[in-house]
This record gives sequence, structure tokens and C-alpha cells, in this order.
Amino acid sequence: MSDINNNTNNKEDKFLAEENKKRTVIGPDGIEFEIDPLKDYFCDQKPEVRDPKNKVVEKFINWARAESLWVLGFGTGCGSIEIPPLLTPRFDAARFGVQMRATPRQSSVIIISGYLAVKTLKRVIRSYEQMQSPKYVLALGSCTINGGMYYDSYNTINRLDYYMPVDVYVAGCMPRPEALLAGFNKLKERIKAGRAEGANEYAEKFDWYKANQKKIIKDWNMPDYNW
Amino acid sequence: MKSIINDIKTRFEISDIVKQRDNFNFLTCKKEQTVSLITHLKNIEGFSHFVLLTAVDWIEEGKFQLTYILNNPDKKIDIGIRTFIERETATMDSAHHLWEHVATYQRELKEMFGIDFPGSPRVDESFILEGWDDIPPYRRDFDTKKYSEETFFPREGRTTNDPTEYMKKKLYPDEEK
Amino acid sequence: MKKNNNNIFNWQADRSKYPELDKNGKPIVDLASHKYTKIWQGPNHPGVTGNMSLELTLSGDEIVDAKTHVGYLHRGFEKLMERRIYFKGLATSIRMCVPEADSNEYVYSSCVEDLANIEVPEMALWLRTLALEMARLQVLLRTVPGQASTLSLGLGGQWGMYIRDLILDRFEELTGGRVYHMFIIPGGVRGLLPDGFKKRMEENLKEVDEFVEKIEDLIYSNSIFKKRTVGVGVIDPSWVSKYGIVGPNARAAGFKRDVRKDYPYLKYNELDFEVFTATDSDIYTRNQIRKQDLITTVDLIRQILAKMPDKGELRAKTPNVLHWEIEKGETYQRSESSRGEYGMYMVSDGSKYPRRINLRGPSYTHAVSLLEKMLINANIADVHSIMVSLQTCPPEIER
Amino acid sequence: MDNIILKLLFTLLGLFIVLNWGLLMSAIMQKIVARVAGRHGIPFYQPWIDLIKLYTKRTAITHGIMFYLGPVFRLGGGVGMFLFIPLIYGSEYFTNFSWSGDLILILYFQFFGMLGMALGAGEGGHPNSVIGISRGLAQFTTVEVPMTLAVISIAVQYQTLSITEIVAAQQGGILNWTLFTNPLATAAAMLSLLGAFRHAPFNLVKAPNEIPIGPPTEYHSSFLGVLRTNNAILHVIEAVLFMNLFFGGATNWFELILKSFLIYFWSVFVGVVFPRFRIEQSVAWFLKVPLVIGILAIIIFI
Repeated sequence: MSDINNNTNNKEDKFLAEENKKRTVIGPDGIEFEIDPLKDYFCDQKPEVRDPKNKVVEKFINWARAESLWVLGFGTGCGSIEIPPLLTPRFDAARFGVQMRATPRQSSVIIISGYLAVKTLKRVIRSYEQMQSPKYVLALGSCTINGGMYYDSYNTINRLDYYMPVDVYVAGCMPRPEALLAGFNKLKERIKAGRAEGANEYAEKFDWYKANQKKIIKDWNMPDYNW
Repeated sequence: MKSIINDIKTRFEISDIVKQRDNFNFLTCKKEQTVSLITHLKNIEGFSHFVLLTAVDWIEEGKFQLTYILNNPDKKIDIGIRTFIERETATMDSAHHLWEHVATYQRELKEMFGIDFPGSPRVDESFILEGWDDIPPYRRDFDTKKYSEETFFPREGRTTNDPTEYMKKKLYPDEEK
Repeated sequence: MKKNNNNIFNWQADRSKYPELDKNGKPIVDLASHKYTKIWQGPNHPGVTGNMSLELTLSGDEIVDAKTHVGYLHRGFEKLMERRIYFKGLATSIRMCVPEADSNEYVYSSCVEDLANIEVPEMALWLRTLALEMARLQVLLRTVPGQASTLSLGLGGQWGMYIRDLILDRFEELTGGRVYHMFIIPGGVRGLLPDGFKKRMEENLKEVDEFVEKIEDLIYSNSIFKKRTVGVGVIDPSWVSKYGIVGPNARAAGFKRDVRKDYPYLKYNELDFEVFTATDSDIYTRNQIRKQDLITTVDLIRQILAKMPDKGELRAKTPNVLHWEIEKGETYQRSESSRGEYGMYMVSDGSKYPRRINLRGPSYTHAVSLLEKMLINANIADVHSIMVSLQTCPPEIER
Repeated sequence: MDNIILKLLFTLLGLFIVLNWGLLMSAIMQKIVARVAGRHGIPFYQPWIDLIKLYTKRTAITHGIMFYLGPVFRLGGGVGMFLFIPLIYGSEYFTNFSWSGDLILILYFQFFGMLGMALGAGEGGHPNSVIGISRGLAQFTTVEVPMTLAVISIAVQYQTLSITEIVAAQQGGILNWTLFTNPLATAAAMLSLLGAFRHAPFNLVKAPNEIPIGPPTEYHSSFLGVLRTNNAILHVIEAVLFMNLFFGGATNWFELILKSFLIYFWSVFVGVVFPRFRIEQSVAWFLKVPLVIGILAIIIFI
């Protein structure tokens, strides 16, 4: 992987791997065309700020959003061990409208369950960007607040709020399912009060967030697909 | 156990035999002979279970220690084989042909210590890290705290105390050591 | 693969020509030909155990090439431990493998004790055995019915999870923690049994007994469960040494491997239990072996609670833990976790900090080289069942 | 003229009732499954909140024109089925637009939504949706075979292709139901119903652990809202179809609600204690027992 950062002169290109640079290819029918993988494979559209239009209607909608939290089933760290108890008879988060979804497109909440390795952070950001706004981030465990136990690790981030806007932190190592439920309640309060505008914040400060992300994620390659 | 050690003593150049437990010995072998010693132990002495392969960085002596731990599940004995390689030219013969999972260990060592195992399958592919451009992180001269502070925006207000120093200062201010 | 083209209902396509193999027996996969699909499962995929990903190349529903990718949970433990004094390292080291933290505690403590030549008192040994068996019980209550949950029969999993919570309550009573306990410390354990613990534990164990009977009806006599698991995900017995397979996965292939019996540690040589083996080595058999383990564990906890002394010394005398320097040496200690042999290799160099710590988790081989081999020619629908039947746990692979 | 507008209005009212009943029914079923597992489960009003939330998401992205049309086709299939099915026997207004050949039309509409979904999911481009939809089409084809045989059997039995007439023939006591007059056809159809409702063991289209979550992987926001709306309608409508064909129809709304609930409950009841089939096992299963029963049902009436 050492060849990634050869081109250090051009600041833009510093993190670009060979396969992500613009190039011309010859198609199977002999026609030459240029592809820009970053444009073709990645979403190059900046997120836009979407403000609520009608205050009264928005209040009702926010209530609906708060009571229907669809959580992306992405266990990023050790905290995910407490997610199954959360959904099973003892704690049963479904009572409060918390349901798990398998795909980021349909989810509205992403739980960052504990420490984030750099490799996971890249996937988390991609998942987060695939979610449709309004979207909320629930950060679990001390590791997302200040690095926690892994404050001196070379591979885990220290502060999550530098990479994505966080709505609610649930402190502890590891937080109990009750703490998680309390976190969900706090999130509901925030949504109902109209303060959970993380998606807009992300859109507003998009360049800052992206710069922070690019600082640590040095390999922006995404997996190769043939579809 | 003793007979096995005595037997391989006659065939290979081994030294520093340490009896850790009744059924567990450590010994040091020369770099060139290590793979053939492992092959011998596997095929002749029945050490069919490969437990682990790992490296220790003795930076003061400029050497890497590679430790292979083998296990004989029938006789229930273990043997740990140490071998020392130069830190500068960190290469070692690959043993991936003996067990399939040795290749994984070697892949990890290549990534985390920078020890090369020529011929080992997928050894150059990244295993754990992604886009790593510093020196291999498990080497002793890599300072993880410094790297973390420079890279990951540490939250202000967090202080870390060395418990020894802290307790000394707090509880025993007069004590010398 | 069995070919039974006479019976139309068991008809299977002749896939022997696809994919074409090169000289080394590796499939030649040309993605541009559109004959193959490459899909990634994970890290954000409910069918992958934990945070890892699989790169699968499919020909139809069949997998022709599989690669596992790990590193999503890498925290650099082995580096961080070099910066922690021996006593502080305990808190860090137990987080290496999340579902069964007590095995971490035990191997770490026993490595330190072995290097520092500390004799652990009798009472502490009993309590350690109890903690390890309780940890195994709570993991097995998750994974035994969890096998059916992979096939969308989530009922057993839900019931099992409830009883697991009861066991975690006992853990809280004993240690104060739900997931991470830090009960086993270098030199001994942290506390005695609370009052009435034995009685409450016995009540919970009775629930486990009932639960085992229930899943016997629900899962093991379920014809569709058998159809999906019998003969699927077979581990050839010759792979056991080749791929370093340990624990229940090796026992299901006919190898009597159990660290508790082979290298008795703690009080296991005073306890009466049997190691069960089977020969079919498919998903169903592995799950049966785990269920048998569950029954054994319940029995062992009862034995431990009966044989255990009421009082005794809890900790051996250790030097001041803040100045604890351990003389130069190296050791390897193993224990039997619910997944198999779980070992730690520790090197000390005479200073306050360990020189090097290396953890050998069973998933290191199960989830990388073995899984890559097993997934070839498997159906995409069986990937999750196979992974769960191997009980892979990513955090112990990359640490 | 007045009559047709009035009829249209009543049809819309019927659609509204069916939609809400479908949402409530799905919530009750989820609650029942949760209770078996020892949980409380979702509140009964959860599906409505989910729908409101989905329709009011701020952003939605599209993958192309067919991605838009997929849910529309699906909804078209559901509403189309609704339009031609008589809900309440004997009611002037809640018979919708039932006509003499509606049975055939409904069988066609059952497939229509599936095809629309296939187009949309294909455009979405996610491999999981493509695998899911190919599984879904394969399974649905085999589900249709015993279903069609059963329908042919009762068409031969009652000498008609009109659902209203079939219901009329079953009036006058419980023993006149097709359930008792033609038990084989009922058995074949009820087995194929399991596949049509796609609960376990036939839930391999969405199979969350294998191909999360199949065809609707890329669908979100209001697209998913449309799909969920359609699901609610479709579940009731399919249950009503079976009720009309085999269980004597309904003469009032209470009867409809009770019978459709029990018919839907049958698939949930089976689903809660069975794991999932693989696609080839599922196809083979439908081509074995239900198919043979269906053929027998026809032979008896010829």
C-alpha cells in the first residue's frame, strides 16, 4: 500500500490510489472513453441543507420521526454485544419504536457502538452518507467521546464528532442496555424539540468534515464491483 | 519430552533450552535450520498442531525473535522454538507449506513488523491495516501515543497519569523511590 | 457434491466445468465476462458475525472464490500492552475478545503468574473456575439457539437471550460487571460469592435445563432445520491439523480436543465431566456438540458450587502492583474458551511493562484460512450458518 | 352516472378500510410473534408512524426511471387486485368492480406487482436485490402452480370464473364452503398461500441474514412508503381472495376482518416455528405435495 502516497506534490492527488485517477479506457467495442472513478463510482454531489418548511407540520412530523427510529444494524465495536439483549425479552426496545434495519438506505439512526478503527470509519462514513436525511447518530461508549481505553492507539479515532455530527453520546464501557434505552429517549427528546439536525450540520460543514476524514483515511479505495 | 529434546539436539543446532513446565519447553534454533526443525517435529515427532507464530522486537540488540509454538495433541506436549533474525534485513523462510494457517500469521507479521516471508501466499496483501504509510506499527520504535496525538484530534481536558508517578506524588511525597 | 440426477427433486446442475480451474486448482474468474458476480458481505451485514467482511465471487448461487477481510476492529492491543504496567494491562487485555471476556482475564493473569512464579490460593482457583464456566454458559446460550436464528427461526434465540440475561445478572452480583468483569486478577480473584448466590444460581440453572428441553423440540427435531444443516458446511477430518482447528469444531470432526481435559488447569481435574465427540462434522453436528457442552457446563457449575469451600484466601501476595517488575522470561498459557483453545503468549524483559503479548484465538484460523476454504462451493444462502457454526469472533483475529 | 361515482367513492372507502386494517393486522401479527418470544413487541400504531415517517423523509435519491416505476407497478398490482375483488357479498357498493371473469384477472394481477418490483430492483443495481428478485420470481412461479390448479378445480366445481358467483354458491351454512365441498383444492391453495405471504419457511426473498433485505434493499423514503402501503393492501386482499374462494366470503365487515385475520394468521402461525428453506428446496417443496394435491383436486371434479 506504500504506492498510494507517492504523488505528494499535488495536494488533491495525495490520497488518490492509482485506480482512482482519471484514465482513458477502450471499451469492448473499440471506442475510447474517459472515466473518472471518483466521479463515476462515488457520489460526488455535496449534501444540501434541507430546512423544514412549515413549523407546525414539522412538529408533528418530528414526533413521527422520534417514535419510529430505524437503526442500522452495523456493529462497529464491542458495544454491539449489548444490541441483541436490547432487542430480546429483557429490554425489548421495539416497545419504543426502535427497530433494526439491514440497509443504510432505510435507516434513520446509526449506532456507533464503541471504538472506531480507521478501516471501519471509512465504511461508517459511507453508510452514513447513504442514509437519507434526517438522520441521527448515537455514539456508544467512552471510546467515541475521547478515545476511552484506546486513547493512545494508532488505529482508533479519539473523537467521533470530528468525522460526523453526533446527536447523543452514551458514556460508559460498556454502556448497559438500560443506558442505551435512556440514550434513545434522549434522542427522541431532541428530535421532538427539533434540535436533531445532524444531517444539515453535516451538509453545512461538509468540507470541514471531509478534510478531517481525509486526514486519517489515506486509502479511499472502495471495493471493486462488476455491477 | 526429554527424549525428543535429546533427539533433536543431535540433529539440529539448538541452544538455550528452557523448561517452562513439565510438558512445555522453549529452545532456540538457528535461522537456517528452523523450518527444517519444524518439518521434522511435525512429520516425525507428531507435533501436528501449529499453535502460533509471532515476533518479539529486541530493538536493543537489533534482532527480531520469531517464536513458533507447536503442540503434540496425542502426547499433550508443547514446544516453543525461538529463532533470531536481523532487524535490518528482516526476512525469514516461509513455512506456509506445512500448515495452511501459517500463511495468515506470516501475512500479519509482514504487515505489523515488516518481516518478509518470500513465497508465502498473499503475503504482500494488507491484512489488518488499510492505507498505512508509517513504519510497521508493532516495531518498538513506532510511538503509538505520539502518532495518535498527531492524527486523531485528542479531546482537550483528558489527562493521563502514570499511576506510579501519580501515587508517589500524591500519597508518598517524601519517599525516594 | 452428490449428483442424483435420477430424482427430479434432488436434481443438481452439473457445475463441474464452472469455474474453469488453472494449474494450481484456483478458479479462473473473469469478472468482465459477466458470468460471475462479486459481492461483498459485511462489515455492515446482519449475516456476518461481528465486524468483518467476506468477498465472495459467485457463479449463480454457488461461491467459487471467497476471501475474508478483517481489520475493522483492530485496536493495536499488542502495541498498547507494551505501554501498560502489568496490573493496568488487565483492564485493557480483557477487551480483546468481547463475548467471552473471562477467558482473556484468565490467560492474562495466568501468564503473569507463571512468569512471576505466584501460587494462586485454593479458593481463588475455585472462583476462577466458576467464572470461566459461567462465561461459557452465557456464550453458549447465545450461540446454540443462534444457529437456528441464522435460518430465521429466531424464537429459540430470543428465549436463550433472556436466560443469558439472567446469567449476566449473576455475574453482576459476583463481579459488578455485565460484560467485562475484571474478576480474575493477577494473583487471585476480586471477591467472594455473595450471600444466597448459590440458591439464585440454581434457580437459573433450572431454567437453563428447561430451555434445553424446549429447544430440543423446537430446533433439533425440526425437519427444515435438519434439511438446512445436515450435510452442509462439512469439515473434513484431515483439515483439523492442516487448518489448526480446535474446540467444538474439532470435536465434531471426531477429535477429542479439550484443553480442560488435556492440560487440566484450575480445578478441572477435580471435576467430573466428559468430552463428547461426533464424526459427521456438519453444521448440525457442531451445534449438537455445543448443546452437549451447554449441558456439561450446567453440570460443572453445579459441581463447582457443591465442592467449593465457603471461605478462603482470595489473593496471593504480590509485590506492589505499581512497581511490579517481572524478570525476563516467556510463556504460553491456554484455556478452553467456548470456541476452543484460547492462548496467550507473553514475553517479559525485566521491566515494569510486558515486552510482547500475543493472543491466539481460535477464530484466527477458523475465520480466515478455514472459512475461505469452506465457503468454496457453498451456497450463498448457507454462508451465515457456516460462519455461526464455526463461531467466528472477529475481535480476536485482529485484536 | 350517479351510480358509478357513488360506487367509485365506496370503492375508495373500501380501499381506505382495507389499508388501515392491513396496517393494524401487520402490527397485531408482529405483536403475536413478539409475545411468543416473550416480548411486548411494537405498539399497535407503529405501522402508521412508520408510514408517516417514510413519506416525510427530506431526501430521496433515485437510480433511474424504473426505480421510480417499480413501487408504482407494485402498488398498481395491489390496487388492481383490490378493484376487481368483491369484498362484502350481497353489498351493493363493496363488491367493487367484480365481473364475470375476475378470477383470471386477479391471478394475473398477483404476478404484475412482482414483475414491477423486478424492474425496479434491477434498476437499483444492488446485487442483493437482484438475487432476491430472482429468488422471488422462481418461488412465485411455483407458488402459482398449485394455486392455479386449485382455482381451476373450483372453477370446474362451480362452473364459473366469477368470484361473486363462487361466493354465492357457498352461502347457506358452513358446510357449503369450499373448505368442505372441495377440501383438496382448499388444501393445495392454503399451502400455496404460505408461499404467497412469504413468511418462514418461504421468506427467502427478503432473507435478512442472507441477502439483506432482498428486492427493496435500495428503496427508501417515500418509495419504501409506497411499497409498505401496497403490502398492507395486498395482505388483506390476498386473504380476502382466499376467504371468497374457500371460506364462504363475508357478508359484513366484521366477518371479513375476522376471516382475513385468521387466514393471515395461518401463515404467521406456521412461520414462527420454522426456519427458512433454500430456494431450490422451496421450489421442490411446492412442486411436490401442493402440486399433487392440486392435480387430485382437478381429477376428482372431472
